[in-house]
Amino acid sequence: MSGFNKVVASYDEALAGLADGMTVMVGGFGLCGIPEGLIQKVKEMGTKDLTCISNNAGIDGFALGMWLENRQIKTMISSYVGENALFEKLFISGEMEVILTPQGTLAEKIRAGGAGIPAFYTATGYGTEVAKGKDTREFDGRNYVLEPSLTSDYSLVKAWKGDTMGNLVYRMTARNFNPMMATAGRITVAEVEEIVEPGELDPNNIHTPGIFVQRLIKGSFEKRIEQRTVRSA
Amino acid sequence: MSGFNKVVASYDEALAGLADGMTVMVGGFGLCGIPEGLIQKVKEMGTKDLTCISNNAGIDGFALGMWLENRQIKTMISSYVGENALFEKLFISGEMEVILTPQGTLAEKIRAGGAGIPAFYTATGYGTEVAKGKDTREFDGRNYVLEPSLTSDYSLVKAWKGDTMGNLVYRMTARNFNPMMATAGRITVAEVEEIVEPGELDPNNIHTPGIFVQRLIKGSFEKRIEQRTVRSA
Amino acid sequence: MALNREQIAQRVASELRDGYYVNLGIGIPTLVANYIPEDIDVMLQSENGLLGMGPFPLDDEVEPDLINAGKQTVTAITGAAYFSSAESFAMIRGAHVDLTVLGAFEVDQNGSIASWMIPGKLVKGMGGAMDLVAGTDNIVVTMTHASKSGQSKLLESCTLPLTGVNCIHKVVTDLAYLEIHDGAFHLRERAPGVSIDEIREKTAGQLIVEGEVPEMRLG
Amino acid sequence: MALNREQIAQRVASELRDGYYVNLGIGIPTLVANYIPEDIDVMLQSENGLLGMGPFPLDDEVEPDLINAGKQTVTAITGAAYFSSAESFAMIRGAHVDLTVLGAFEVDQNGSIASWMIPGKLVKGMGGAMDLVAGTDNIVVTMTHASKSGQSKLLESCTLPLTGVNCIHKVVTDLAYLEIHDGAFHLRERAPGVSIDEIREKTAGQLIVEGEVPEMRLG
Repeated sequence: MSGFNKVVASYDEALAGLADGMTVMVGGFGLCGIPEGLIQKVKEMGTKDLTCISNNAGIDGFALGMWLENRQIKTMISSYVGENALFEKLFISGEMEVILTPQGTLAEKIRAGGAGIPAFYTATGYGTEVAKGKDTREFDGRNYVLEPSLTSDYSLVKAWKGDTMGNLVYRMTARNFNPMMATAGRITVAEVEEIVEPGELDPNNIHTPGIFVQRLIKGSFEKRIEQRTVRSA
Repeated sequence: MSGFNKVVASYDEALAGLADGMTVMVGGFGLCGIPEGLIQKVKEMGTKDLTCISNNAGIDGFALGMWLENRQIKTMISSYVGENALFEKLFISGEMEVILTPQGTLAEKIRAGGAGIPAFYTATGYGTEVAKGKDTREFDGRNYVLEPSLTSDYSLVKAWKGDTMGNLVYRMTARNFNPMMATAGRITVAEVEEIVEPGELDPNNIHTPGIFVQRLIKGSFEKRIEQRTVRSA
Repeated sequence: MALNREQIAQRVASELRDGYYVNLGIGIPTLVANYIPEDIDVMLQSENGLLGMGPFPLDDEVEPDLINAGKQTVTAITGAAYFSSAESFAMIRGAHVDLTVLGAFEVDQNGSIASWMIPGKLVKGMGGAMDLVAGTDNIVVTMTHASKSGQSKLLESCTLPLTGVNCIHKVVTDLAYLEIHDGAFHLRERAPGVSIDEIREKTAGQLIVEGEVPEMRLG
Repeated sequence: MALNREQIAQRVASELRDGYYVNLGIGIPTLVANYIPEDIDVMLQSENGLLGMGPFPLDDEVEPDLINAGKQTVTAITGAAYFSSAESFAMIRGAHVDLTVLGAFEVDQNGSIASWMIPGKLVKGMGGAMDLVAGTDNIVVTMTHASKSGQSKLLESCTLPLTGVNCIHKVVTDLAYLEIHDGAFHLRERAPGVSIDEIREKTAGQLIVEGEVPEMRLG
């Protein structure tokens, strides 16, 4: 299907059009389920003044940690950044704006952005710093905060398999933020472990339908582990 | 797993506690993906004054059409009821209150109910009768309507397979409203075509995790077709 | 001569582009699927939870679990995906569908549309129509230009309960293709053999005719 | 004697009931999984997208795609399910999780909790903690009763940035099990050998002691 072949041949093509000052969502939880090749490419491109929306900020020297080193991020929207010393430094020094957002609220803001919901109420964060400057309202005797949605110019997501039409499936907990970010990108680029032909993925079990995906590239993944924790036999 | 065995042996047990005046969500789109045995049982129980939330209202004499005949519904919340002559009669005569709700807004209100979101904004219905009496607000130059969420006392859903722990998968377009309703029920009862052992469903492809399901029953299904439409070979 | 249903569908089909995700409403819009140009591919979205809707099934392929938004039995093409109603309307509301085609009772010169209710007469509900008109800028409304008794359906202001306000920009009727902007209908094409005078006569809302108005090319 | 981390976890484990879906935070809460009574089953929810978390993997089972919310490699039990972060927090925010256990820097007599930030010193973010405390009524906070320098963490009013307001009803410390309601800490159990006086001394918020306060039973 000519018009539905989303496969691109190079990272250049995958990220064509990405420019300084844009908003970029990056999938993953810690180092699990991150689009490694796309992150590396953005580092090489040196794109600057990015607003980056990602649950975490990588680790020193790897993943989004590379964008930090390169000073490519102007504003970071995350829920947890504890794994990254450079991050704390840039934050505390004011070199980078940081908008800490509760994890569930972050996930819902991104889902809402993809689903055409401009804002929603949540009890999360009511009465805390997160609610400062935001509208609040009582429903049924409980207080809620109005949270606006998030969208992106580019969403960089990582999937397990993708067919050429952009249908995606994720694996285990590498799913995390990727499906919502795929829906919220003006241009969504999916980096996958394997590209398959249409029909090879079970239509009943597509996690992200191809309508949300503009470009698809086969990546290769190091899959670094942050906290290798084992038990003895 | 003792505490996680959701299987009940009878429809009596499946619907134990259902009482007059309660709010009941019923899955399905037209006659596709409806919990046939549970609907039949509620008809037999004669439970009255129900607020019924379902995309459609069945057809004359079958599915929710039986609850209409039995005058069991006080208020019906649906998006489309064109298949049912008795429905129109009860509506126009005022015997039954009807809250017509746009299909996407209905789906989202139910999802929100299950997800702890008390209300959200949508552009759908702005400037129409649907928005009457509701708060509106402008975001980015466009007008939106505030829609409160929906929850139920009982959600009656239909799935293809369920494991004994309540994990569910749906089949083709019989999924429709069932997954959201499963999340929005104080008590969610799932009627399935087949009960399997835990581990038989792929954990990567569970459509409704068991946390949302309180009771599970094996049903048998007629699967009546509303508009049999074929092409010639 | 006024177009028949098939010809209206044919004209709408020329709005399709390769790679479009398209939602087709019930009635004439459904027929558009029969006129997709051979050199392009489109994916049909059915709001009950299917992307990649195929033709009606053969008699021995009929599957009760697989229907379209009109409750008709259908098939799914290779590369299709099933999903819930919430996900389906996330696609629609989130503006991921490239083109929506739907019918209407009335459209007015400000782009408002009435398509779901005739008070005291017809109470079927809006289904997904309100979400569809709110979800994309690219909507084509198909309808007859006037009722059988000759009453225009292209009005200054809709008289029936609205489906959406200021959202329609393209209308294909049995007489014409018109665009709506700046508070007026702009006549862009005439059905073959239909005069501008006839269109003018059957358009109650403000009609703007600029320059030569070509005849439609069908198929 | 004050409880150690394992004993705190043990005491929390007695709050578990057969059939509970449970979210365990990072640190002491994670240890609770080691003390689930043998006659009951619970399902552990990990907010990064797993229901049915199992023990840490054997060395040759380690799987980078399968981690918990603390980014540790884990396993999944039979009957587990994976899902997105949005679905995970739909479970949490929608009050489908029966019990949440999490750590804190401070808790006050009105049930407010501070657990995510020490201004100018520690900037890690709240992760899922704000959602978790907003999502269920049944929360157990685990913490030491006082800092190493002896400063109470059970306060009249939290001094650090809050994670949630008026949401905590149960606290297990190294010295006691307390319930919070009506603007006060209610002492329910003492750690074995710990005196009421010591607890009183290390509780800065209002402490109510009614009747005989039994010693905890561990395991």
